[in-house]
Amino acid sequence: MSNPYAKLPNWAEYGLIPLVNLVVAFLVAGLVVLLVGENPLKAAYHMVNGAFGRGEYIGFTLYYATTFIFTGLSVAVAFHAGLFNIGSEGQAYIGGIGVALACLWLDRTMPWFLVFPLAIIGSAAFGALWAFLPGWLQAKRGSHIVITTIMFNFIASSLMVYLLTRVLKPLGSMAPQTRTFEAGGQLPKLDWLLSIFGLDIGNAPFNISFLLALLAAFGVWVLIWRTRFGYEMRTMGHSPSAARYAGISETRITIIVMMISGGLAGMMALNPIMGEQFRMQLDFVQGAGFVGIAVALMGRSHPAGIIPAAILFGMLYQGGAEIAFEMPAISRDMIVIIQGLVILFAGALENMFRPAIGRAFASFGQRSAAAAQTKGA
Amino acid sequence: MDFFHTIIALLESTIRVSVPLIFAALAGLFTERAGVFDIGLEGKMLGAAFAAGAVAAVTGSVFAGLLAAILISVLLSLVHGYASITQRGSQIVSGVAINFVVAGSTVILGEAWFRQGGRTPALSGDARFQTWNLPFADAVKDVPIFGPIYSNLLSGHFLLTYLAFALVPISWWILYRTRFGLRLRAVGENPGAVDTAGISVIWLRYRAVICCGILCGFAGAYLSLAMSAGFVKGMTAGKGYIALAALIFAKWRPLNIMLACLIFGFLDALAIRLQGNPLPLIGQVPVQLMQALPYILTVILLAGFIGKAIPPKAGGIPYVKER
Amino acid sequence: ADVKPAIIYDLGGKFDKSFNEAAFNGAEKFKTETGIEYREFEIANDAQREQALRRFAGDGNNPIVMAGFSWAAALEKVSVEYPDIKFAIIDMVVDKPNVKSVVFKEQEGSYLVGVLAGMASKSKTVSFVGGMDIPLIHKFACGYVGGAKSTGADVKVLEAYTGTTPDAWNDPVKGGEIAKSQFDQGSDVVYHAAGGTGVGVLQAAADAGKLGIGVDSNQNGMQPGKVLTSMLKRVDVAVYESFMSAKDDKFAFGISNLGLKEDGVGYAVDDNNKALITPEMQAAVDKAKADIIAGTVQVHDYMSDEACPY
Amino acid sequence: MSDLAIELRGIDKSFGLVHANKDINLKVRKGTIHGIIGENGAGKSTLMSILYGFYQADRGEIVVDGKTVTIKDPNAAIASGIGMVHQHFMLVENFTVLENIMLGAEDSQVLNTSISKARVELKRLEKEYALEVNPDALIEELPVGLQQRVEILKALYRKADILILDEPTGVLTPPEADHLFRILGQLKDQGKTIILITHKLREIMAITDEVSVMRRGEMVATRNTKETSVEELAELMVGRRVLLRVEKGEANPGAIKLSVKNLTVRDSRGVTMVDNVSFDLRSGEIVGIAGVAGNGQSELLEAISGIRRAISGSVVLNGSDVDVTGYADPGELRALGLGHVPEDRHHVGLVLKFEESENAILGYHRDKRYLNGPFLNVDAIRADAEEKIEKYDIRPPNARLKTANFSGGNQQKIVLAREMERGPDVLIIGQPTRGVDVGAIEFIHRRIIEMRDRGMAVLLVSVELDEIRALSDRILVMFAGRVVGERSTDATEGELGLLMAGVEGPKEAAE
Ligand SMILES: Nc1ncnc2c1ncn2[C@@H]1O[C@H](COP(=O)(O)OP(=O)(O)OP(=O)(O)O)[C@@H](O)[C@H]1O
Ligand SMILES: Nc1ncnc2c1ncn2[C@@H]1O[C@H](COP(=O)(O)OP(=O)(O)OP(=O)(O)O)[C@@H](O)[C@H]1O
Ligand SMILES: [Mg+2]
Ligand SMILES: [Mg+2]
Repeated sequence: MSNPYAKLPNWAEYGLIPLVNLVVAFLVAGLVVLLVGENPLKAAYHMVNGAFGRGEYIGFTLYYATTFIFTGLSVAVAFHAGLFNIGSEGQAYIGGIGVALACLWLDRTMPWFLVFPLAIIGSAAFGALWAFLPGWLQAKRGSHIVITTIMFNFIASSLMVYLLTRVLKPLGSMAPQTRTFEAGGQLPKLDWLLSIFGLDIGNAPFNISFLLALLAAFGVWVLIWRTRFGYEMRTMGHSPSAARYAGISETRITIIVMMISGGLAGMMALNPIMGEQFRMQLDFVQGAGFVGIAVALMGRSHPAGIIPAAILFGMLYQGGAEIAFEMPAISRDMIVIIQGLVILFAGALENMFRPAIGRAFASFGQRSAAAAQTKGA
Repeated sequence: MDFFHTIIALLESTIRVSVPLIFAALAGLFTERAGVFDIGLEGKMLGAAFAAGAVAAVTGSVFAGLLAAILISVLLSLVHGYASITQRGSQIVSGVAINFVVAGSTVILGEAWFRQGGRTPALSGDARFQTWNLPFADAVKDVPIFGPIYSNLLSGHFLLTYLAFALVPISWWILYRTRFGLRLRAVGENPGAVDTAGISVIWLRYRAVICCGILCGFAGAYLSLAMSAGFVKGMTAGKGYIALAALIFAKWRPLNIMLACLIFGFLDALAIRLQGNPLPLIGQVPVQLMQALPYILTVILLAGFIGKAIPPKAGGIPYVKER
Repeated sequence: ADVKPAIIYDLGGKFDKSFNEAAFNGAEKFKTETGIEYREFEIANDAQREQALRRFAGDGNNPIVMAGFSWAAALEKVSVEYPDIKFAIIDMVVDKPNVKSVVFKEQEGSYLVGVLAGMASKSKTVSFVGGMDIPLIHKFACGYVGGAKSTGADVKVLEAYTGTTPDAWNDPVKGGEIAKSQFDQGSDVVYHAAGGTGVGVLQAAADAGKLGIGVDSNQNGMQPGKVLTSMLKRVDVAVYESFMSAKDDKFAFGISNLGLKEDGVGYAVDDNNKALITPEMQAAVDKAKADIIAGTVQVHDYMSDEACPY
Repeated sequence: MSDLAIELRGIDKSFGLVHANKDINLKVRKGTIHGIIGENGAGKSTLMSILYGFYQADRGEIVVDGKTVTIKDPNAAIASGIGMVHQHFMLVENFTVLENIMLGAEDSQVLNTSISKARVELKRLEKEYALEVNPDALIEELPVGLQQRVEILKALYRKADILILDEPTGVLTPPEADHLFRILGQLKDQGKTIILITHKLREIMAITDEVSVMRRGEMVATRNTKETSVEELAELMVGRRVLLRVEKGEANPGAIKLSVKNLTVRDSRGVTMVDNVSFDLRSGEIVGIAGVAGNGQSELLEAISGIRRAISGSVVLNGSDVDVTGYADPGELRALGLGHVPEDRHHVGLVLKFEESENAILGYHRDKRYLNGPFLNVDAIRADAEEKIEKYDIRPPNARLKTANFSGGNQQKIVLAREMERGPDVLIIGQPTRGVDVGAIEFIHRRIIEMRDRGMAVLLVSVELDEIRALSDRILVMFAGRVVGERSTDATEGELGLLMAGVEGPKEAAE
C-alpha cells in the first residue's frame, strides 16, 4: 500500500502517528465504556496496568504477543508475494498436530530441549503442509487463494474434531484433548528474561517460544529483504509481469511462500500447546489467525512493525482481562469491541490525522526557517 | 418416489440455506465491483440480524425490524466507506475491525436491552416473516412430479426468499443496464477514467457501499426474522466468509453468484442429510468427514472447473489522485 | 459463615443457553435469596483459566465454582496452591481434597425424555441434534436413544451434529435446517443438546408442527405447546447448593454424581406441555424413572466405554 | 468575446514537496493549435490536468473565453467545453468502446436509450473525422492507436471546443500521427482550440501555431512557431544545446548471433499475433523492426525473450537452441547472452516500488556477484547500482530512492544500464525512448550505437519511424504478425509507411 502523503520524519511516522491513533482509539473506546456507566479512566488504568503493571502481567501480554507474532508473520510473508493467506487460522490449528505428536511420542523419555526442535519441525511441517495445497491449487489450477484457505480453515476444524475425539483423546476422558504432556513436553518459562529487569513472572505462561518468535521475525526480515528468494517473492508481489520478465517462476514462489506462511502459522501452536496447556485442546487457536491479519497489516507487513503490533494485541487481551476482573460491568464482549475500535482507528483510519500532523510539521518547518532568516538578517 | 421426495427436500433446504448467502454475496458484488473489498460482510450481516431481531421484538413489526436491519447495516457500511474511501485506509483492516466491533456490541446491547444473554426475545406472529404460498399450491399438491415441485419447492417460502432470487436479475440489470451500474463497474476497474469523465469517484463508491449495506441488511433480517425467530449471538456463524468465497467463486458476476450460492447451499444440505446415514459403497463414515464435505467439494470444484477469477482491477486499492 | 462466592464460566460464555447459563441462574438464585453478592468471570481463551482461578483465589473468594470439563487441568494445579479455599467443578472429576466435583448422569435424564419422545412419535422416528460431536454430547445422545428404543424396537433415532467450530453452539439457522432435514426423514420429535443452536431446533419443530425437546434448563416455555419436555440438568442447583452449603459451613468435598435419584437430572412438566403428555406416557416415564432409581434399568453411560450399545 | 480561448494566470501547484507548477501564465488563442513542450517532469501534464479540473491549483486563475471560471472538477471543465486526452489513457479496459465513450455522458438512468443515441452520434463523429473504430470492441483488445482514437472520440462526444492532447503521438505510427494531425487541422478549421503536448519538436514545427516551453515547473517561453526553430526550442527546453541528429558510422556485421525461424505466437485469446516470422541478426548490426503498434512486435519480443510461449518455430541464440515453444526461462536466456529492454518499463522492466538498486539487478539477481549463497550481497548490489547511476547519469543519483520517484527518462536509463552494462551478445530493445524527452533521447541513442560498435547484435522495435531510420542498419517491417518487407536505411518514409499500413510497396531488387 502506498503512502499517499508527504514524508514525515521517521519518529513522527512510526512513533507519533501510531501513538495519536492509539490515543484516539482509546478515547472512542472510552466513550463506549462511559455508555455502560463506567469510568473510562479507570478502565484505561486497568488496561495499561493490567498489561504492564507487574512482571506477571507483562508475562501474559508477551505470551499472547508470541502467538500473534507468529500468525502476523505468516500473513505478512504471504502478503509480500501478493498472496492473501486468510488461512493462518487453520494452518496454526493443523500445526498443533506436529507439536502434539512430537510431545506425545517423546515427552516421557526426552528432555524438553530435545523435544522442542522436533516439535518446531513438526509444527512448521504440518502448517506448511496445510498451506501447500491452497498454494499448489492457486499456482497450478488458478483457484483463488482466499476461497481455498477459507475452505481449508473449515476442513481443518473438522479434521481436528475427529482427531481429538477419536484418535488423540485418552479413552474415558471427557475433554476432547490429548493427555497432558510430561516434563519433556513442557517448555521452560522465560522467568530469567523478566528477572533481568527485576520483574517476577509469577504464573504467566510466558515461555521460550517467544524467543523463537523473535528469531522467526528476524528470519522473516532476512528472508524478505536479504535473500534471493525474498527478492523474487517481492518482485512477484509487486508486479507479476516483471517477475515473468526476470525469469521468476510464479508457481514455485507461490507454493514455497504459502508453505513458509503456513509453517510460521503452524509454529504458533508451540506457544499454547507446549508453553501453556501442555496438551492440545479443541480450538486452541481461538481466532489468532484472524488477529494475525490485523497484526500484519497494522505492522505494515514488516517484522519491526509486527512485533509492536502483536504486543499491542497482547496488551488488549491481557489488559482486557484485567478490566473484566476489576470492573464486573465490563464483560469480555466489551473487550472485543475495544479491540475492534483499536483495529479501526489505529489500523484502518491510520491516515486520519496524518494530514493535520503533516501540516503542523510543514508550518513549523516554515516558521523555524523564517525565524532563522530573520535572525540572519 | 422416495428418492424424488428426498431430492425435493434437499433442494428446498438448498434454497433456504442459500438465501442469506445470495444476499450477502450480492452485497459484496456491489462494493467489490466498485473497487472496495469487503471482508466485513459477516459483521454487517450480524449487526443487521441483531437490529432486526431487537426492533421486531420491541415493535412487534417485522417490517420495522427489516428497516432497522438495513439502517444498521448501511451505517456499518458507511463506517467501512469512511475508512476505506475517504480515509484511504486498508479495506481489509477496516472489514476486520467492523467484524470485531459488531461481534462485541450485539451481545452487549442485546444483554443491556433484553437481559436474555445477548439474545433477543423469541418472535412470533407479525414480528416474524411468514411463509408465502403461491396460488393453487394446495390444489396441485398431489399432482405427481409437478405437484411437489410447485407446492413444496417453489411455494411456501418467505417473501425475502423470493426477493433474494429476484435480486439476482435485478442486480444484473442494475450493473449492466443502468448508468449507475456502468459507472460502478468502471470505478472498480479504473477510477481515473471515472474521475476524468466528471463523475465523483468518492460519491460513487459510497453509493456502492450503501447498496452493500442494504443487501447485508436483508441477509441479516432473513437470518433473525425468517430462518429463526430472533437473534442469537454470533448467529451468522461464518456465513459472511462463505458469501465472500461464493463471490470470488462466481467471478464477481450476479448470475454466477446465484449458482455459487446454490451450490454451497446444496452441498451444505447434502452434508446435513448424509450425516449419520451410511454412504453407498463406503458405509458409515465419521460425522466430521460429512461436515467437511461441502468445503472439500468446493475446493475440488474450484480446482477442476472454475479457472482463474480475476478481481476488479482497482479492487482493494484506495483511489489516490495526488500523492 | 462469611462467604465470598465466585463463579467462572467456560468459553461458551454465561449466556450460552446451556450449562453456563444454568450455572449463572443458580448463582443468581443464591444472590436473590441471601442478598450476598458473588463475583463472576467469563474467560476468553484457555490461557485465562489458571489466571482467573488464581485471581479469584488470591482475592480471597471462597467458594469458587467453575462450569465445564475443560477446567480440570487448571483446577488440579491451582487447588493445590490454595488449600484453604473450597472449589467446585461441574461436569468433571478433580480428585483433590479441597475440591467438590459435581457430575451428572445426563444419560438418565436423556433416557426419560427418550421414552417420552418414543411414545409421542407417531412416525416411530425421533431425532437428536448435538452441537458438536464430542463425548459429553454423546452421553446425552446415547441415553436418549436408549429411552426411545425402550418404547419399541421399531423406533428409529436419527442423530446429527451442527458443526466443528465453536460456532456450532450458536448456529440456530443450521440447527433449524438439521431439524427440518430430520423431519423430512420421518422424525416428528427432536431433542437437542446444542446450546444456542437449539433455539433454532425448537423453532423449526414448532414451525413444522413437530415436537421439540429442550435441554439443561426448562425450555418448555420457548415454544409453548410445541416443546414436549425438557431434559433438566440441575447445574443451577449444583451451583446454588455449593454457594449455599459454603455459607452454611456444610460444603461437602469429593464427588457427587447426580442422577435421577438425587434429582440432579430429570424432565420438565409445566403448563406449557402438560397437554402433550398423555397418561400412558406419564405412566411409562414414571415407571422408567422408578426402575432406574431402583437399579433394575441401567442406562448406559457413554463415557464408560465410549460406545453406545442401543 | 475575447480572442483568447484560455488564459491561465499565476497557476501554482505543489504535490507535497514537489513544486510542479510555479506561477504559470499562459494564453491560448482561439482557433489555434498551441504546443507545449518540456522535459519529463517539467509540469506539462500537471498544468493541463489543472485546466481540466483533475487537479486543483493552489493558486491562480483560469479564464475561459474571457470569463474567469472555477474548475473544481472535470465536470466543470467539460461544461466549459474543455476536453482532454490524457497521457495515460483513462479508459476502462474491459468495457466496450461505446461504454467508454458514454461513461459520464449518459443521458438517462437506464442505458438502452443512451446506448442507441451514443451509437448514432458516434457514427456521425466517425464519419466526420474519419475516426473509425468498432463501437463494440473491448478496449483491451484494441491496439493503443485505436485506444487513443477512443479518447479523442470521448472528448468530441462531449462537444469539446478546447481539446487538450497530452503526448498523443507517443504511441502512434507516422501514418497514424499524420492522420491525427489531419484531424486536428480539421478541428482547428471548425474553430476549435487545441493544446498539444509533445516531446517531438518536429510535430510542433509541423502543426502548431504557437508553442510554449516549460522547464522545471516554470513557463520559460512562448514563441510563434513560424518564428522559432527546433534548435531554439530544444535549447529552451533543456537549458543547453542538444544534438538532434544521431551520428553513426558504417556497420560491420559479423557472425549470426540470433536466428529466428518460422516463429508463430498466439496471444492469450488465441489470436495469431506473430505469423511465421524468420530473420537473422548479426553481431555489430542494428536491425530495426518497424510497424504500427499491435502488429505483433511486442509478442515477437516476448517470445524471443522467453516471456511468452511460442506455438511453433525455433530460435537459436548465440549458437544454442532456445526452447521457445516450451519453457524458455528468461533467466537462462540472459545467461546465454541476451539483454532485453522491454517495451513497458512500468509493468515489466521495473518494479516501481523497489529501490533503484534493486531494479538494477532485476533478472540478474541470480548472478553470483550479487549473492552470498542464498543471501543478497547488498553492498555489492548498491555499489554496482551507483556505478551505473554515474555512468548513465541517472538523476537523482540515489540508488536507494524508490524507482517510482524517477522520471520516465531516468527510469528508462535504469533499464538500459542494467541490460547494456552486462555486455550481452544480443540486445533486444522495445520502444527505447517512448515518452522520453529530447535530452534523454540523445543519450539513449548514442548508447545504442556504441553498443553496436562494440560488436553487439541489436534488435530494435519502435513505433517511432524516425528512430528506426536513424538507428537501424536494416529495417524489417511487420504488419499483421508477418514480416512484410526488409528495407535498407535509404528507404523513404513514405515507402516504409505504406508497408506498415499493409500496402505492399515495390519489391526491392535483392529480396
Ligand atoms: N499526482 C501527482 N502526485 C504527486 N506529484 C506529482 C503528481 N503528478 C505529477 N507530480 C509531480 O509533478 C511534477 C510534474 O509532473 P508532470 O507529470 O506534470 O510532468 P510532465 O511535464 O507532464 O512530464 P512528462 O513529459 O514526463 O509527461 C513531477 O516532477 C512529479 O514529481
Ligand atoms: N502520481 C504521481 N505521484 C508521484 N510522482 C509522480 C506521479 N506521477 C508522476 N510522478 C512523477 O513525475 C515524474 C514524471 O512523471 P510522469 O508520470 O509524467 O513520467 P513520464 O516521464 O511521463 O513517464 P512515462 O513516459 O512513463 O509516462 C516522475 O518523477 C514520476 O515519478
Ligand atoms: Mg506528462
Ligand atoms: Mg510522461
